[in-house]
Amino acid sequence: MSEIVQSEPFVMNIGPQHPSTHGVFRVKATVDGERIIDAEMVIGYLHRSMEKLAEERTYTQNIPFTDRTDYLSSMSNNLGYCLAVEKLADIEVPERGQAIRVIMAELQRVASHCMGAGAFANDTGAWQTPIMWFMREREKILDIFEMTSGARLTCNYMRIGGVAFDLPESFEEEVRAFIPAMRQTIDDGEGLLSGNEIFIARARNVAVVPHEMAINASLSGPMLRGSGVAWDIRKADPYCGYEQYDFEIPIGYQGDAYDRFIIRIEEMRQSLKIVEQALDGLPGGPHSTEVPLALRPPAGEAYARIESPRGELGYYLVSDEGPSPYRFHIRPPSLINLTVLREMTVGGSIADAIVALGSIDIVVGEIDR
Amino acid sequence: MTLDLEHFLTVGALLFSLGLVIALSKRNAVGVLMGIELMLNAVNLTLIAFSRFGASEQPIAGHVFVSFVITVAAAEAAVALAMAVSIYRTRETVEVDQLDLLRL
Amino acid sequence: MDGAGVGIAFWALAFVTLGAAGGVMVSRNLLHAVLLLIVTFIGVAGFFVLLSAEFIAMAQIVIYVGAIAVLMLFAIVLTPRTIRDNSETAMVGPAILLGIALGTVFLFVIYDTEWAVVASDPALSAEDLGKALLSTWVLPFEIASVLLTAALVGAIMLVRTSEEEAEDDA
Amino acid sequence: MGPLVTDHWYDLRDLSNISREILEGIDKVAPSEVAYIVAPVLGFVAFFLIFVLPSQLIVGVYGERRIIGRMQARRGPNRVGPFGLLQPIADAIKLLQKEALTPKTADRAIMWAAPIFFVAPAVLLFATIPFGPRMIFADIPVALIYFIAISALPVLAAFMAGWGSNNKYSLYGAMRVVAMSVSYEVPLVLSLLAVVVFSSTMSLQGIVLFQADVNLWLVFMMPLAFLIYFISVSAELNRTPTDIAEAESEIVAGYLTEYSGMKWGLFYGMDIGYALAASAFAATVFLGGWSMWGLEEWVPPWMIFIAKTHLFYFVFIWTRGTLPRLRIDQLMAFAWKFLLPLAVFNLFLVSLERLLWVENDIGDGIVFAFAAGNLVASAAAAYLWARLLGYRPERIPTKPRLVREAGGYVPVEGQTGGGE
Repeated sequence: MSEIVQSEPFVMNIGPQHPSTHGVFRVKATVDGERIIDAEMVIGYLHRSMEKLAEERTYTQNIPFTDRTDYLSSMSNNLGYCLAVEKLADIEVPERGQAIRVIMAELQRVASHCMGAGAFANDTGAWQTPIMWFMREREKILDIFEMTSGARLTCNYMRIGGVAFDLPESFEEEVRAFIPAMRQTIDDGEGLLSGNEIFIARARNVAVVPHEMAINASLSGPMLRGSGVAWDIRKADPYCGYEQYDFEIPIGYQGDAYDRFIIRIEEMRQSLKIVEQALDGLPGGPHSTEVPLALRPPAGEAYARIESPRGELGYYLVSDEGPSPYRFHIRPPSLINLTVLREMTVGGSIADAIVALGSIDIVVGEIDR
Repeated sequence: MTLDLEHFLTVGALLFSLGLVIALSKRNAVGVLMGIELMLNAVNLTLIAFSRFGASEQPIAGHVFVSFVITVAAAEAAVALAMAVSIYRTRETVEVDQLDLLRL
Repeated sequence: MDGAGVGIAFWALAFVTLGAAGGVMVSRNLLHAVLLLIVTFIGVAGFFVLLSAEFIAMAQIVIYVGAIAVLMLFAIVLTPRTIRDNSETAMVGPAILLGIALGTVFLFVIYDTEWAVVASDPALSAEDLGKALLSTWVLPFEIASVLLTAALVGAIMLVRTSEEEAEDDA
Repeated sequence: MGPLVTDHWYDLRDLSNISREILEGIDKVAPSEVAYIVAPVLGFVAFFLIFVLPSQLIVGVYGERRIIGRMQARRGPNRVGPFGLLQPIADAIKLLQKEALTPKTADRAIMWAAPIFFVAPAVLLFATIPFGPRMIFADIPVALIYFIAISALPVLAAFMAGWGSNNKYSLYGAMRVVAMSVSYEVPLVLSLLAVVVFSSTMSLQGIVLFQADVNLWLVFMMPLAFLIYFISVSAELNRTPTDIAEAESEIVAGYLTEYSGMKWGLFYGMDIGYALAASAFAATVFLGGWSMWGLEEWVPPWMIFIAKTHLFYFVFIWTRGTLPRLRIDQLMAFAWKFLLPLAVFNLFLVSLERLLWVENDIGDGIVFAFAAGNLVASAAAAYLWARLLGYRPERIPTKPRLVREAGGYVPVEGQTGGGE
């Protein structure tokens, strides 16, 4: 009897130009009806070869590059790069500088998670409402960034050895006014979505990443914590004085899209707690140490890592005593988290693939660098 | 102009013969089924025409019979199309004149 | 059944229905044929309204246009592109001859016999149909429901693939 | 309730007076055929002025965008005209001058015919809906089935649009729209059957009169039927939470992907037309149509009716603004495993009560007792059936676990179980 013919699968492009791929990113999905048989990711549309360009510029001139890799959390990127250079050149950062850096990194995490959680709600179909609420609060954070660093998105605020300028006078009062409003919006967003049966039906048991796969694929950030692995660089390898602050790490149950969503929501609350503690104990003194413009660190290499909103963001620098780094490499958490997309989506439907992609919360700038 | 039985019966007759031609001449199984549906529709039309114009003590009989014809037509269409799909699955064709082998 | 409006309506419906039915025969693309078939069903429903059988007209649209036509669309979509054309078999010549012969026989019978016609409209409503179905014709009514269930189960069994069966057994 | 409505032409409570005066005037002047033609035109103009203009344009296009804007902490359209009221006209003009593309490989005939086939039934739907005691286009005895029959046509038009565009995303949209509408028609018909059984008439005017003289709206009599009707109609119309046919995030714009210019405008406008028709139908069947426990003597009945339609339409806007979207297989399972049994249960309950009421002819007061009983029975049935289907909301943790120290995998104590 001839082999039974199924409806023949065809290749469908969830292409670079698609409303919910969070940027210029393409998945070539071989599809049989609604089921996805095979998914092949195509990246590189946003490749600007930053790591090569960085080799011709001095250490200070490279700071604006880091703003543009993960354009949703530029403060965290700056922090990572500056830590790596300080480790390489063995520079001490004053107390006040470290505290300001912590405040900025945590505010940036809240802004990035606003975008991540909102976009995820969009992918499940809660059209525009949650993302609009989160965007309204994110605007306030961006205003605060503009007040301190001069730019909303690509702040370029941190310098090697500290921060570029001291905090403006009205900074503390602005942040203290912002925090209760943000907490109210987080509660609203959570109330609208977390308890919603349709949201649970769409996100629970979807794109499950068991903890062994999470660890083997070296995932990090909400992806890793979603599978129940309690790993956060701020606790495991504290930098910038994170050990002084009292905060908890949220971890999930099954590693599905729903866990990652509630983790991001909870992380926003924890970050606000850290910002409050940092503001209370803000030390006096200089905000940064003097560093020569044409810094020539001793030969050698250094790797510094921070907990960016997407996971473990690492900077690897090799110096040959020249004014510019011999090798400048970034460990992009989005790209590494993306490697499990294939295991998550194959077998599921297209709608689940979109939700899975949304739950990873990728930034294509960081993937393609 | 007053409409009477002959008008509706002519339309029914034409529809029936057209349905028959379609059922006999189409190559695709779905085409044959369309012809059969047309014939059934023509029959319904004549039944309702008789129920409206014909002299009988129970004119409602036409309506009842038409509702049964509709039910049977729906059931028959479902089974016929299910057969067409399953034949396509095993023989990769629904061409009526190629399906002449009794064993699969 | 007099008045100018009804006459115009009859001829318009006749033209639309028979034109669409001819289209089903002639059209090259099978999907166009199904859509023209839908127009024919709507035309026939119009005739039922002309014959003041509203309930049957509405039932015709709900079942024929709403269900059977959709079933055919699904059948066409599930049997992919290779057999999408609406071509005829070799038997098209004799089929047309047989159709013409049968048509002339019908027309002769229609115009030759003296129909026992009653001019008054028996004005049958859905209520009468309901009463009739549940009083004198209750047995065929029940058997029809059994038939529908059997057809439903039969159709599903025919189309289930091996993995769906495996899924259920597991 | 002797009607207070007088027959003078200036009595706006019943607009049929004016049309009768005009038609009689024409009859005196012109031959009878002219009045025969003028009557539908007059009806259409009146329908346009009192319903299409305020409901379709103002509430449908403009109101929806402003209300959803308010829900999303932003202001809706307020630039064009006073308070942005001319926004619908601005949209229409913009769409008119946009080019309506047809892809080269598309099936031109089907793609051209789809919008026409989509628009025609939207206007037909209003033929049997009563706006007032004498204000109805066609009071046919099978009005309810007429509504169900006509609401089956746009499904085919959507399939034609999806199939004609010859692009993968619209093929998905077409298949989804057909599969979902077919499976949501069954609970819809069953819930409306319960209405017919109780009011023992299929003509919409009859149902409204029944609700008027029993002084009880059918929504209180059978809340389950109302709920099932709402969910099934929002599925038929592809509105959130069941808008998977044009799921923006998954299949770009579903069957409308290849449409642009006024062709797309027709689909968009008629989506609102169908939503309004469904809300008008719900207002007639469940919310007592133009009757308002005697208020219709003073306030023009068609105003009461339009207010109820807007009330029901607001619920559509509300769900569109807040709820996420279900997946196609969850929707199918929900229709067949949850809505259908509840619709059958409701039908059984209502016909039992109707039998009880008609057999030993208790007074009309019994209806209120039935309503109370139905409310409790419906809630209980829905909850128990949901639990039977494995719906354990308390099992799903909505808060993550909090840990102080970074370490390895923290196993979950006890089996937490998944959602539905």
